Amino acid sequence: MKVEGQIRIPSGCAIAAVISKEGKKMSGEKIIDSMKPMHDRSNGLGGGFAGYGIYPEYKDFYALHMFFDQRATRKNCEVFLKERFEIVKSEIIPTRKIPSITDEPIIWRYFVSPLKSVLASMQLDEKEFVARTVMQINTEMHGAYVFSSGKNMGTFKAVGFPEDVGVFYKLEEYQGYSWTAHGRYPTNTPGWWGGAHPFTLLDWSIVHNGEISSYDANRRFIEMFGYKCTLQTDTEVITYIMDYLIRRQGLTLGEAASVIAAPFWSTIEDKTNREDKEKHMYLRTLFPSLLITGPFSIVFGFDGGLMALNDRLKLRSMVVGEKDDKVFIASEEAAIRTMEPDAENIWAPAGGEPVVVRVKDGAF
Amino acid sequence: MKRVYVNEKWCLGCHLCEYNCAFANSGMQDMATALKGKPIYPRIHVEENDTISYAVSCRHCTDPICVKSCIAGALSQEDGVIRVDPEKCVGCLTCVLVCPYGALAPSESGVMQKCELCLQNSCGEPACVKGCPNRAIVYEER
Amino acid sequence: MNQYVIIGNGVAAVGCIEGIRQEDTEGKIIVVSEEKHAVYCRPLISYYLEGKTDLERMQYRSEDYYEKMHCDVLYGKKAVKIDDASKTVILDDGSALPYTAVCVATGSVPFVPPFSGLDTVSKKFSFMTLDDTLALETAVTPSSKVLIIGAGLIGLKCAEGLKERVAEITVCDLADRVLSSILDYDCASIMQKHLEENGIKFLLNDSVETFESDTATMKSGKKIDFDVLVLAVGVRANVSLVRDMGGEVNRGILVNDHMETTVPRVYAAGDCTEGDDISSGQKRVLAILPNAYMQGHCAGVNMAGGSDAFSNPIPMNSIGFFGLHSMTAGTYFGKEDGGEMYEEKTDRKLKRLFIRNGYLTGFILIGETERAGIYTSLIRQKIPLDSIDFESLKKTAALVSFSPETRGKMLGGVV
Amino acid sequence: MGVEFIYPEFEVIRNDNRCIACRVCERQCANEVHFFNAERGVMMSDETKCVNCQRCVSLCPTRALKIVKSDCKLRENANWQDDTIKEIYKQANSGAVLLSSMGNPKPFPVYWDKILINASQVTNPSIDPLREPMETRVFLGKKPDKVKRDANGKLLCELPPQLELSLPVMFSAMSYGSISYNAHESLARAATELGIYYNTGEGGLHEDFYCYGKNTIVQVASGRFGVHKEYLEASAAVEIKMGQGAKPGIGGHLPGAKIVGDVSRTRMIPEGSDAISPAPHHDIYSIEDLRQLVFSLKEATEYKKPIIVKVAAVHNIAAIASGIARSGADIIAIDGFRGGTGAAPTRIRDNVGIPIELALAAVDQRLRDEGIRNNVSLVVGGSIRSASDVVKAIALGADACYIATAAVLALGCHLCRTCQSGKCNWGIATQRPDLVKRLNPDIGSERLVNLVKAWQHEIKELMGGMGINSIEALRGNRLMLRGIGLTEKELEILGILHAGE
Repeated sequence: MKVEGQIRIPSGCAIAAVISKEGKKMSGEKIIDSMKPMHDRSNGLGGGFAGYGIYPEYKDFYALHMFFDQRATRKNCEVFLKERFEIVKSEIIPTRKIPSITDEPIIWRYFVSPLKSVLASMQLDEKEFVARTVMQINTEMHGAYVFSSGKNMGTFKAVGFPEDVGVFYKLEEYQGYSWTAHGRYPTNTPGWWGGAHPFTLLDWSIVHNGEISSYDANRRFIEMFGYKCTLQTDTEVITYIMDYLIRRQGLTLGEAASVIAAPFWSTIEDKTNREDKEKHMYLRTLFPSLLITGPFSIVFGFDGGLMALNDRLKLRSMVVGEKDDKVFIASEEAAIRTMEPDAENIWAPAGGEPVVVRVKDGAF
Repeated sequence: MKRVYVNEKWCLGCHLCEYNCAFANSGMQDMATALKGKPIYPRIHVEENDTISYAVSCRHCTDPICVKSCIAGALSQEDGVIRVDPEKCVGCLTCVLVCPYGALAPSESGVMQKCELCLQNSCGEPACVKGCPNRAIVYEER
Repeated sequence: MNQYVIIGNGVAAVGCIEGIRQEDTEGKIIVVSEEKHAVYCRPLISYYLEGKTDLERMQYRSEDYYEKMHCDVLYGKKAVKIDDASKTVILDDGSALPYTAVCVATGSVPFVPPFSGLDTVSKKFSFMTLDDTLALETAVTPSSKVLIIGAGLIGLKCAEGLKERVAEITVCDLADRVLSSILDYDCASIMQKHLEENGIKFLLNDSVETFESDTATMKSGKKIDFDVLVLAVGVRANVSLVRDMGGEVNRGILVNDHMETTVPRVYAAGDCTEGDDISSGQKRVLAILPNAYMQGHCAGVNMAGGSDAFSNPIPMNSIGFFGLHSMTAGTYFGKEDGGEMYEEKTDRKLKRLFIRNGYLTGFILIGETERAGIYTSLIRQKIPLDSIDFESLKKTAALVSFSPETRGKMLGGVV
Repeated sequence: MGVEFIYPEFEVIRNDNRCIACRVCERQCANEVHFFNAERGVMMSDETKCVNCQRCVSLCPTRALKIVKSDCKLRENANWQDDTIKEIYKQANSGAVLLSSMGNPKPFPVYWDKILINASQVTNPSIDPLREPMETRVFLGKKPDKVKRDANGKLLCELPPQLELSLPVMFSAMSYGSISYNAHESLARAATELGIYYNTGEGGLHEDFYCYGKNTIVQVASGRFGVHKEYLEASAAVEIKMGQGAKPGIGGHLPGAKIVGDVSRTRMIPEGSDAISPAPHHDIYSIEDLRQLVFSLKEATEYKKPIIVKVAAVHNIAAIASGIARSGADIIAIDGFRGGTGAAPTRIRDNVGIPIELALAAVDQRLRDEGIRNNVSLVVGGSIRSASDVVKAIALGADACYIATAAVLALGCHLCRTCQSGKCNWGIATQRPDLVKRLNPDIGSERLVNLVKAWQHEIKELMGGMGINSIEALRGNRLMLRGIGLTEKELEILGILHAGE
């Protein structure tokens, strides 16, 4: 049976996220709990989390979370990594044996810094170099898979229900200022650890619910720029698109949202602010192939914040709530209530309207 | 009032209007039965020379000289439409003598007939207009 | 309130009523009708005899016509005088009708020459009115021999009307040809031949010397036995009312293009008038139905305070006998008058177009009359022949000979 | 007669019970097939002249006529088929190159018909175009690699010239001369009403049609007929015609008989002279020469108009397109081997070039592989027959489609394929005034608008089914396609999976 990367698999999902605008640290416990009332939105074939601000002691190093199929693969990979990076720490990611999570691969993490000499010889900036290296490992190194590669953040994912995955990874032991979570309902796969979400590249992480109809148009476009969509998942392609628009093209989050969930032409034409109108016309004309159609709700995690976004027709549920300095996002209100029974201002953002939450400057 | 107008730029001289007219006013269901093997007496006629062609039918003048001239009181105008009462007409052709458009001609029986815009027959809209393959004849307000 | 008096109840009177009502829906209209019939189509009397129409269908207007037009009709009354001073019309019963404006539409009366012995003829008729016709109808039998004096329009239509009802018809005329008022000799010959083929006998260039009961002795010496005599020698415009009040009268009551006589507030219309003939540029009595209606209408509009001019009258006639139609219009200027003629002639068909000074002034068409109105309009509208393709038009009457612009106006707009 | 005789291809079947001898067929047949036998009072026909254009069939008021293929056949032979043999007879008679019109009629595979479109079920919703917005607008033109900002960080919203289309369909090049004035007027008016473009072809732009310039693509072809500054300035875009799908590798020849009046003036050549478009542009013998012409035209139009380079789909089309994409051209138009023509040598029409589906798939993939897909927009033509062909083309990677045969069909063409005779009974491929007037542009433009609007509805329906509400998201979205009955190689070139995968 084919797994992610060999075939495109549609899936339904649950997503949830929380962030402290004050940068206050939270353990992973609450985000695990949030997934419990949405149990039926997953089918046990994938769950995962991303936490930001969890590695303060290694915040200047790229945290590579990796799956290996066997020891030998890890050995080979380490050789490869050492040619490119200074590895400041290499360790197994702590997990807890539980009956509901089985068949785990070797799960490892490295805190690394690119070798300056290599960067100079390749004429690449640091991020581009890391991104390319991750892409290279994931496409060329059989049995090795980088599933997290940002700084001071990390993703944790597995085949299983998300609440079990959280327990498996002992997330209660991590402290982060923001967390995202994902429970997966793939339609035809036995489940593969690498195929679980969130999907990440560098600091970007995405949890996503939906099945985008523009997938291959987006994929074939973005692959022109060095990205390789090895998993054939929406989450992966959306991550690359966000990376391309924000890191490579220098768009703001709002501008990037206007590309992937562009307003209808009629809406653009009706805009009275000339500058705004011109901007939207421009972005839509310039990046037609990055428009994402079909249902999606995503939470896009980045260094210092989260962005929630629905497709422009709002074909997937997504609600936002607040309490004090915290903002909660989830597929269902029940998930928010689990994290914060007294959440206020619960609302459903309109299609195509990004909700950006940033941690205030200098909070961490 | 809606009238039949012709645009000679688009007239092909195919004469279909004449046949459609004759058929529409035949009261028959089938054109072949109505028109096969006999001369036709349409209320519209195509005039043509080497370079142009166009169809002529009653203009439904606002000040119709034919109505004024009819010695039998058979022609009348109601809501702008000029009609002939075949019961009253004696076929004297005075209307032919006065119509500047040559739009009137006798029927097979000698009684006059003319375009009445297909308002009274089963066609319901001018058959010449409906059947014109090139929209050279139109039925509209001008 | 205005009161309009119309003397006469023919087609001119109807035109007058409709002209008045176009301008004035309130004013009172009184029609003085000598005949005891509602307006009927007088030219249809021959068709009545022929059986092509009947009394009901001969009605010119609907039964409730006068009612709808708010007209009072005084049947069987005759106007004997128009009193200009009191602005009244005096009737034969002595009553007086005050008028704001009056229209004289008295038509014409038959002209009967003083034939010797005419009083010995027992069955003699004019052929002008419905009453004449009804009387004639009862007088003829299938064995009747009819003598018609006059081979003009009236005489010949009468002959055609009687043909199937009687045994024999003879038409005599002083003129050398039939329809001498509208046809030249060649054209008349074609018609005559056709009439003869249909059983009408002619005695032309001849007239009655004397009548002795049922026998007419001709100037040529011929004797003709008959039992019914129809007198259709000619008509005279009925002008007396206007003449008597001092209005100017020639062969008809003189009118201008507003149908005004020379007496203020007295208008005239129809066969009793003498007006312009724009084809000849002269004044003429144009005793034809279309003119009667249009003159009446014009008079009516002007009587009621409107302004209308009937500016392009011409003589014209469409007449057919036994299926052969002739159409004539305008004036036939001969070479001597600077005219020229275009002619097409076959055995049964004839076309003569008369042209002078670059205009069509008249035509005669026999047998082929399709779209003749196009020629008529050339005369009436005085269209210069150099503005059209007359070379093709003279062969075939069709709008194709007009310029595209003219044609565009004619066929592409409201006319 | 004798050895030269070839039995007529068609038979005119006249139902005598229905024929009323109105003679409409006679009046409408420029080939003089029908005539009236006054003695017998019946219509007759000379079938040797019939080209099966169906004009008489369409206008017969009593449906008394039909045209059928003659069943007078040579002895069956799978190798020496009837047409093949008759072509030999014709050439033995004439000694000439055989000429044909319209597109390749041979039974080559039509890949559009071996590709199936996806629809949403359960895992994501289909979209009802009657309820939700469904966007078909596209912009053709070069898209810059990098977003630029001013010193304050504000986006600089400047783009190279773009063509905006209300839907990804345009009327492709047909010259004034090859088609009639009224056909051109119909196309121009329809394009304007639809918010798309029509293309002058290589015959110049009639002065009456400058008013439609905003929706006009003007062509610069190897003959350079009718090209001058005002012509270029009047347009929305300029197309350099390097080749045509129906006759790759050869030029064009409009006989002097058709170079009359306005046609001669518009082409800027003397009346009666043959208009011969050379096979190559004699100033373009290589790709670097093309770049010069592209930039000459950009200079002439002050860089305000996109430059299109149109090529025929030939064997190494992907490499050719790659070269063009780097030549400065904004748009590449590729014309497949089934594209139509007013006249082409039969052998060339039927044997040269490759199908547009394969060419498109190869070019789109190659440009992506080289990372230069954004340099150009891709427009494809050469027998786009329906809304589903459009959807498939877009999903394979085209930005827009060119249609011409479908457009002339809408104008009344019955594909009799004898345009070269100049006696088009439908008033399309002719310059005879009496025939030209048969196409009333009021009707013609209305029918074109109807056709394209109908396609637009269908495109929206198909998109809605796929859960796509904007055509941008369909472009290059090959996952929405599956092949049926195709070989591994064909699937590989098309870049699609087989149905069931």
